[in-house]
Amino acid sequence: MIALIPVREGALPLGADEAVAEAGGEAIVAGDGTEVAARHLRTAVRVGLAELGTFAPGAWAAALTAELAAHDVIILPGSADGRDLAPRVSFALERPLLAGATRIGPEGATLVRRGGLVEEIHRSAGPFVATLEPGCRGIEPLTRDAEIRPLSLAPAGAHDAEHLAMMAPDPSTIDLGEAARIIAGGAGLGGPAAFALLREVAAGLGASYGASRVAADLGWVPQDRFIGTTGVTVDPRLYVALGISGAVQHVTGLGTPEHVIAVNLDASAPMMGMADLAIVTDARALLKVLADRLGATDDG
Amino acid sequence: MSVAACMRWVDHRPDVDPLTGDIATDPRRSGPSDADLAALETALRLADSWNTEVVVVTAGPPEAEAMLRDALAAGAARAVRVDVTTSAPSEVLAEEIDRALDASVDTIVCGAWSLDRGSGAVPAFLAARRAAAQALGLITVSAVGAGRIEAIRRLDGGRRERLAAEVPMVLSVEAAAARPRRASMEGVLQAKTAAIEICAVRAALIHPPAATGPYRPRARFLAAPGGEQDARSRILALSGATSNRTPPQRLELEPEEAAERILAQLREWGELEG
Amino acid sequence: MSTSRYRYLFSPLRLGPVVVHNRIVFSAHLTNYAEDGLPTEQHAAYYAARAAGGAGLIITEEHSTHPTDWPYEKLIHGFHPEVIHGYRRITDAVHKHGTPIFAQINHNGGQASSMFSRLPVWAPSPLADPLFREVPKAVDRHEIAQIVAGYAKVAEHCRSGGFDGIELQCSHSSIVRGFLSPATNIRTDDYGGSLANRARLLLELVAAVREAIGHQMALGVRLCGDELIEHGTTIDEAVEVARMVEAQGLTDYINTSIGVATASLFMIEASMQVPPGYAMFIPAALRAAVQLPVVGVGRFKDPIQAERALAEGHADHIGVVRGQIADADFAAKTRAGMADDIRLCLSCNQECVGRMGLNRWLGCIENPLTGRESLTDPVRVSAKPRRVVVVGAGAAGMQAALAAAQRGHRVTVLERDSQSGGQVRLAATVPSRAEFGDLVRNQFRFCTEAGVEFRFETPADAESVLRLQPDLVVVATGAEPARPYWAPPDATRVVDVRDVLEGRAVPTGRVIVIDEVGFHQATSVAELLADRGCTVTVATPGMVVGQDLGITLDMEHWQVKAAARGIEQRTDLVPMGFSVSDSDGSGVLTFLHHPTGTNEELACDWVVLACPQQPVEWLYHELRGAAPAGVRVERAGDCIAPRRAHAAVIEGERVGSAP
Amino acid sequence: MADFDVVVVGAGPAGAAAALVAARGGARVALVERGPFPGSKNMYGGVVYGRILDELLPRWWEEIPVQRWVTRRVTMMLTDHQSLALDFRTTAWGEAPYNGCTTLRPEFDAWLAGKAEDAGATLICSTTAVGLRRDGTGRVAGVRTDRPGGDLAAPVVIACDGANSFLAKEAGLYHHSEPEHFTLGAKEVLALPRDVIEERFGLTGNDGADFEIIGCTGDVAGGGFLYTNLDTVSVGVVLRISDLARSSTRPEEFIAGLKAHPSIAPLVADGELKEYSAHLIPEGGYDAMPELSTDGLLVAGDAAAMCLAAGIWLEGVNYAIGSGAAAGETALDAIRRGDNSAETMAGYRQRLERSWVLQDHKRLRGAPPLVLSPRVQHHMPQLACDILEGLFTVQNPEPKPGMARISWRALRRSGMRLRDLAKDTISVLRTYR
Repeated sequence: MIALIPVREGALPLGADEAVAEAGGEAIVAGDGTEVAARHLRTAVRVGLAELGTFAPGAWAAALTAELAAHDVIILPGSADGRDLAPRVSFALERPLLAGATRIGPEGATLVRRGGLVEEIHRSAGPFVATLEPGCRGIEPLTRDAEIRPLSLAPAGAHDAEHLAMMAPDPSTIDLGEAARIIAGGAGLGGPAAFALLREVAAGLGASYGASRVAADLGWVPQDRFIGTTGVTVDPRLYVALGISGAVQHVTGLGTPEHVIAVNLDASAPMMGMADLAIVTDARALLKVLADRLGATDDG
Repeated sequence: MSVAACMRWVDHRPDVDPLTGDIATDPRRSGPSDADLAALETALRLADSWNTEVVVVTAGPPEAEAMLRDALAAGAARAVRVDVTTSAPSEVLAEEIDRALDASVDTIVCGAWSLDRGSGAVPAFLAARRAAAQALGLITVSAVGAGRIEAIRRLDGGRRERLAAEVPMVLSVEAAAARPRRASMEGVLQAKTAAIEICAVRAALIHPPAATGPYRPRARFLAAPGGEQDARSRILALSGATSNRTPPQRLELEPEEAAERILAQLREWGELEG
Repeated sequence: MSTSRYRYLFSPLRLGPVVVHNRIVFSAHLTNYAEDGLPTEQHAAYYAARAAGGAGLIITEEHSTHPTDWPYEKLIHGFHPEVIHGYRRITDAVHKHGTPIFAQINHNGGQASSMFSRLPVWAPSPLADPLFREVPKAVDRHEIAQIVAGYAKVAEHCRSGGFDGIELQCSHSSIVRGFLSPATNIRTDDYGGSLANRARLLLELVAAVREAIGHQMALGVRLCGDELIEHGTTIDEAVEVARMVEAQGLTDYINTSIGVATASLFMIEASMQVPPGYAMFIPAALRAAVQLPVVGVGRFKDPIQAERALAEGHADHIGVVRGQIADADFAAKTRAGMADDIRLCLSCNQECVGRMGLNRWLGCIENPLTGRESLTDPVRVSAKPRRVVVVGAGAAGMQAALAAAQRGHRVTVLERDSQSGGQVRLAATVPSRAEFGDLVRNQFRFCTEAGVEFRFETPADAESVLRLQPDLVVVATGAEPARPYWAPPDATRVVDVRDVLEGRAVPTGRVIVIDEVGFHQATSVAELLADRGCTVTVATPGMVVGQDLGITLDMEHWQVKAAARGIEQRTDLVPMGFSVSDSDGSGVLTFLHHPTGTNEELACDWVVLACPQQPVEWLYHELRGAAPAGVRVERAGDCIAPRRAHAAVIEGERVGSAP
Repeated sequence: MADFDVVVVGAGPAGAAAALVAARGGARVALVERGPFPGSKNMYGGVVYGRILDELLPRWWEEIPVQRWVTRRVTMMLTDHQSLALDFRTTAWGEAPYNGCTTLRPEFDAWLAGKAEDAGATLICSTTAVGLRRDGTGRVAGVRTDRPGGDLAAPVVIACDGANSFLAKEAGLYHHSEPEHFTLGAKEVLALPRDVIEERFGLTGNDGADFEIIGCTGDVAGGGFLYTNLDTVSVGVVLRISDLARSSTRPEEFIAGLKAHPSIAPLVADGELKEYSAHLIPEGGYDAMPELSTDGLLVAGDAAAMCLAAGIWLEGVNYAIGSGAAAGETALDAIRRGDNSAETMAGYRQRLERSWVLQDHKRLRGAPPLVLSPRVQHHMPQLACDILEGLFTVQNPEPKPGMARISWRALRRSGMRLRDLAKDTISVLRTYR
């Protein structure tokens, strides 16, 4: 078994380490910046580098065929690029594709279907290609560094799409569950107007914005912004809570932020107890000041 | 040169027995996904810009013809149904669809993924078969000249990629890529009697799974706190009793001071650029 | 389906022959409801209330399988055939709600004493248990056969009693654990040595019980994932045992647990000092190794936390015990999309775990109904709504207000402060005690929903109260610090813990905290001040600081944290006087060390007092004098006599439910 | 623009029947449906009394998509903790020509609309009629739809677009639309295994049960129902809108209360919720019906308040079909004569008056107000249950009290006066004479 990890500019795709772990530590890293990317893998034992340039699934599949043919099971992460590349590899090697797996072994794979309602266990008589759903298994990082060696591949051509540019993530549209910085507001902000400000401040901080249940229920923010028991669960690095009391239903949706700032008029709100920095002040007034400060920074 | 829209007939909310994983589908709840509707719309728009026509194709049961008639009503010129009545692997579906489409079709637009299998692999297999360029998971598509498009594609972690592709090509679009048009009354009335071409399946190779069941999440790896250390250390790791937490600071400040303090703190943590 | 936003929590799952309708398990725990070794009506009512509240599966407390096993007085003697009648009462009451119920059967082995049984305790090896400190008899083959026969017999009783399944407790207090654990099993025969030998008894018991119950009932095994003792079972061995159990093919599910009840109990029923879901690594590891459904436990107090664990595949079922003790409707409220209305457990351990060690029946600090299910009539709305005025929005006042409002009375609460919660809110400002604040937050929310009117920043006197024309006045004005005789009035740096928590005093430098109440007051403030950089000494006249922390399983955590923070603990010291030695107010505290009769002087910058308080009772007496005939004046909580929060809640409930 | 003889708006039972009759008569018919297919708005069924189809579709029972034939009809009165039921069973309803059946509306509606298509009607789905077209003289001359180029021209439009019909309103035919004349029907469909349903309701084979319930809707006037499908049961309530607006209880809470009632709970226990739906029912009866026709326009089915909600009867589909068929005939008449004037269209009402459709409604015109009156809603169930509880409670060693004493006590407790009771008896006799 071997994992095939498509990388861009040295950045690993979603689920890369899980795919490598599922393959038992064997991996080929393909793309540009492969060596940098390979060193970021935490589960690899042995890595082959295929410096193939910008993502081009047709050409890559052709170039990798000979190298991959030696491996019975090829595992790609179910990331955007992994999902695109897997069928091309499967076609080039004339092997079946077991897509959307949660468990992959030498004899076959368990696949999720119907948007995660059912699973199917597939056995494969011969070699196959599979994609592994990111987040399905977690990883146990290895302490030893991987053995890394470049692969010599004959370049191959194919009619592929042409990469024009990468666009940076936009925190305001990023899925809240993936956001590294979140600034969230609660009932203490008083109304929808404050949430408009909150969005501005979030943009200024390069953060995504969220809300407590009360704010979402009152319709101040869309439901997909509400963090907690019945809403989104998040796991940011930085969490700034403005006017959120911090009921357990909210806090359990929070993950384990490295840094927490809480602002509330109620010094005894549980959120204040959780915070590294707890400030007793009017969150609404504070938000206005922050919006001014951050706006001014932008102008300057 | 012409454009194909590839659609799939699926039950939007099948009854799944949570104990056995048995699925009961109902044609009345079935239809194309929003992404497939966006694919049809995208195909129609590309065909408009290139002054060509759209053939709509599905691999599905006879009930799926209702979906094809809707596509004809919306402006597709021809409709083809590959007579597939069971679930089939993506490579098989791609093979059948490829065979059902003329060589003159040089742009194929699919929905990003179907609701039932959901792997999104059919378009890439189609591209492989036709040695076409693939651009999958697109959130915007626009024609920028004859047989050329530019598009934005969604990657992981909120990143996006701008790319261009030329015929022959296979595109797949997310639901947001295009808002489907409303078919005209004339289109609806004509589509009621329009002919739908049927292709028999050739590939017999359909692998049923060895077993099916309700989805049961796989155990995600979770390290034992304290690992292999002695019992006391494991207890401390589990209870977090001695974790070196920065002592919390609690301050009562005016809003202006508070803002300053917060920004300074964020800078100190490296969470604020500039 | 459409009824629930929870994808996993409310999906059914099969445990052998039994379909469990959701993933919330009320798993086994002691209740002390048994009388004379038999189950009672209270058992039936207690479990039925949780079944009615939507629990997916109920597992009863343990039933002893052999006369040699009687470690505590109120244990159910499952080996007596008379238990069957009581079992029927329990299972009928629970089945009425369509909920399956399993019986846990057990022999506590060496983790027991001969005090009640007057028989030597049995264990694999003659090693004394650290809690009971009694050397057990190492069982021979004949006795092992008796144990196996005892399990089979009790399993049959359970089958006759209508249970849907059996769980073998092999985890934290059990002879099976004793055999499994290298720390307690030093045998050299077929039952000792290799893991296969140590697990022999377990597999024999599983076979015998399966034989006894047939295939219409479920059978589960509860395993300890980490005993948290030196040389004890750790996760790797637990995983191996789970594999053996699965390979044997007679078991339908695996339940989990952590710790040893007589050595590391504080990690089994962890208090709020320990993070929620702390033991999740155990079911996760077992589940990765076996196909059998696995139950996870360990401070699950919130449905999203449970849903998350299920989604991440860490468990198939979640044991929510204290969460359902505090709110029997935990599951139903969650399912109905009203998770915010759950009366969240505080993990304070005061009335549940805390009362077990005191040989009292299980209750709940927040829920006066818990433990009284068989005695309490459902709340009925009064035909004659009355006007109730409550003075004080602390735990007692709010409970009185809530009880009255639930019965249809019109209630107004007058509170001097700008917010509710009183001393509880204050106590919860210490980070590690934050969850305690849920007590008054829950009360406030339920009060508001029940239509109670709160008037904050409204000091009350007899005249202003009577102007509201109440039929009933509940005085719940709480307590205030009482300055001890030895503290000079002008010593500005001798302050009460409440001064610190309310921010009126900000001690720095060398601080001595005086602990005369023996609960969280002194220790939590000491911890807070140490975190703020003070050099802290806690001194007590008692033999140990925080004398009552043991019953809530907080003592061990306190000791560890105190050591880690360099907090010095001094005992047997009676404060005698304080003299200010500096203009800034710092000075010298004089103690009497009572075992030796010698005086000891400690210089310090601040003294923080956790000393007995005095009731604030003037309003009560004023009202008694001024109230016209027909107006009842009652009081509740600390204003009668300063005690702990449970007294406030119980008294509030009592006066509020009978206007 | 597309040209038709008749445009029928709404492919429910009324619309499908109208289209069927008109198409059979040779008219070019468009049947316009808002949903993606007929019956899409309610996935699960209702009770249909099929005899109305005898003329339209002889031997209908051989092909109607039936779930269960109703052979057990239970009328129940509930109080908090008591219930009193009249339980009628007959095997006759389980044989041709049958009486009522439970059916899944998407199947039933699609079946009936399919009959219309077979007869030549053009079914146009996912299309909403947004208004009436009028000719130069102001007469109705077709409909406008929400599709591009979506006008449909026709001399006759039949509005079968449901309660609170948009088209009838636009034409000015609604004179009453006070909330009292509407009730809200809310229903849950609960899945249960087929054998469990049969065991609990005492049914075999394709037999079914239909319960109508009063006294289960608290402070809101209305009633409840419970009937068996093949492997689901439908349980629900009908609630007067005006009361509902004042009540703090939501419709689904009434259903929850009904499901929890000790007499109902064992029947529905463990049912997995498949669907919750709610819709408006025009329940005003004869006196709340709109005008039924004007130039070029006919109104049928729920749009014409052709729903009989007279306590123990709760029927809509058969009246919808009856009125739809009559509208179809009237449309044919108009087309043959080449006259769509109000006078010709008024033939519709005459047809209805002659048929059982309006005769029933006229006869039972007093029923809705009576059924929804507080006395029938609350006092009667309480009174009846209390009398029976008094009669059947054994109080040994006390002697059995006399019937008169029990009744008198119960009456006093119910808060009714003897005079009210007498008055009610008379109005019941009058209403249901």
